[in-house]
Amino acid sequence: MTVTILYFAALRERVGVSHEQVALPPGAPTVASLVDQLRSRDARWTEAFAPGKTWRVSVNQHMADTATPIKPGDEVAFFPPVTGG
Amino acid sequence: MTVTILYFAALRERVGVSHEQVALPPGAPTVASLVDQLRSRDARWTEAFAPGKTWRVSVNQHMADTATPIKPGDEVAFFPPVTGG
Amino acid sequence: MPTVRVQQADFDTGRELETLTRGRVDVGAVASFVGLVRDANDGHAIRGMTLEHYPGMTEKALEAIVAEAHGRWDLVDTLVIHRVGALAPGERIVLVGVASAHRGEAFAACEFIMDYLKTRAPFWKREDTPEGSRWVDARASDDAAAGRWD
Amino acid sequence: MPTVRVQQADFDTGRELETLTRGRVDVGAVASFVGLVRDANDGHAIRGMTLEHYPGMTEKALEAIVAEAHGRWDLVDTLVIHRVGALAPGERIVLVGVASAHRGEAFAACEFIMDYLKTRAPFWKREDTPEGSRWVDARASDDAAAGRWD
Repeated sequence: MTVTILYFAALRERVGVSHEQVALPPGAPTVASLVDQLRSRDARWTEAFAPGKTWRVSVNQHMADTATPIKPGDEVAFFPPVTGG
Repeated sequence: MTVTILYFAALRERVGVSHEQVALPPGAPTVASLVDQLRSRDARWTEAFAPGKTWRVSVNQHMADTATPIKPGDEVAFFPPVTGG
Repeated sequence: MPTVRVQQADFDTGRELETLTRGRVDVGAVASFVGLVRDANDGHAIRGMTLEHYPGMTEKALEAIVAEAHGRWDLVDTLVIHRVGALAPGERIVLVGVASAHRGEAFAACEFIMDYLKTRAPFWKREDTPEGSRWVDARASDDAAAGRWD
Repeated sequence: MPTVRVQQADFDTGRELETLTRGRVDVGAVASFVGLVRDANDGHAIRGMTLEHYPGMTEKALEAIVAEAHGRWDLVDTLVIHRVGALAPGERIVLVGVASAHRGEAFAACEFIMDYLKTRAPFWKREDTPEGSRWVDARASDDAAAGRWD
């Protein structure tokens, strides 16, 4: 199964990618398992999602958390706390 | 000594006068003594300042109360609670 | 420089609010309020209203309220325009605008000025209803709103 | 009918607020807020800023915030316009307008929408300073402001 991942703002700059397709291993993936997979890629992702780093996640454009399940075709976005207004 | 008295809104309509010059007896007049004097005039004033009627007073365009002293030439205004905005 | 105006004429909300920020780069927040004439009040149909005021004292009272707001919060500029005379349903009555660096102060000061204006500035409304005209009674809820700031 | 727009172009505050009351006689109160770019933040000089957003989700988030406000208060109409892209000091960033019968509800809903927008709508500011550009950190004070409405 593949999902679309989007990165915004400081998190996008940290990983150097704005969007990508990622293949997930079989099972019952969640945001947590996806983040573990990304962290294992290389230093940029390890750093971006290091313990103590604050980030937010949405799944299909709704705010989510690490326990949120992910289905094939989902749009998962990672970003820093928001600062609009 | 004379003072100028102004009446506004419902109070003006009740007494039928918008402004007048009133001579005060000698002594140390206050808003309270002025109101007593007005009440004794006739039914319109007795009614307008009857116990239980709510009214506000200003002296020289600053909010005042019954204890406020009055000097010659002062501008004393009586009106209902305000309802702008 | 705070502006206070009492006038019969309508005002242009956008243009008036512009004066709070024109040429400035230190304003991060403008909170504003516009009060309008509704066609009903307390279950009565309203055909229009007439606003009476106390020329001279009204301006002084509004200036005192604005000065009090500037003492309580760190504000850049403030604007109060209040109309008098005959007004039809849908017409604007009052505009309060507050410019500040931050939104919390702008919101608080704007609501404070409206609450104090409602209870301390000498304006009186007479409503025209199908049954005739009547002076509007002061509301306990307005006194309660003003009392929040004591 | 609530309006939510995310756009690069500036907006005309007065004309936008007009849409909340045009042809209506049941609105007694319009509370509004405009946020602007300041030339300084946290002691840093600001030459300008760039606002990034998450197209699609941002609009959904704003619509959800507005719907939440309509659920909490009795509102006639609501307006949220938020700009994105490059903005210079003095430029408008956001407009929130709320029309209601009474002022208490209009003020509360307007401040609520701003507090939730600040913490729940996906926008991110990058400031340009003389030392380079930097992403703005989220503020604990904004979380606290949003928390008041829980």
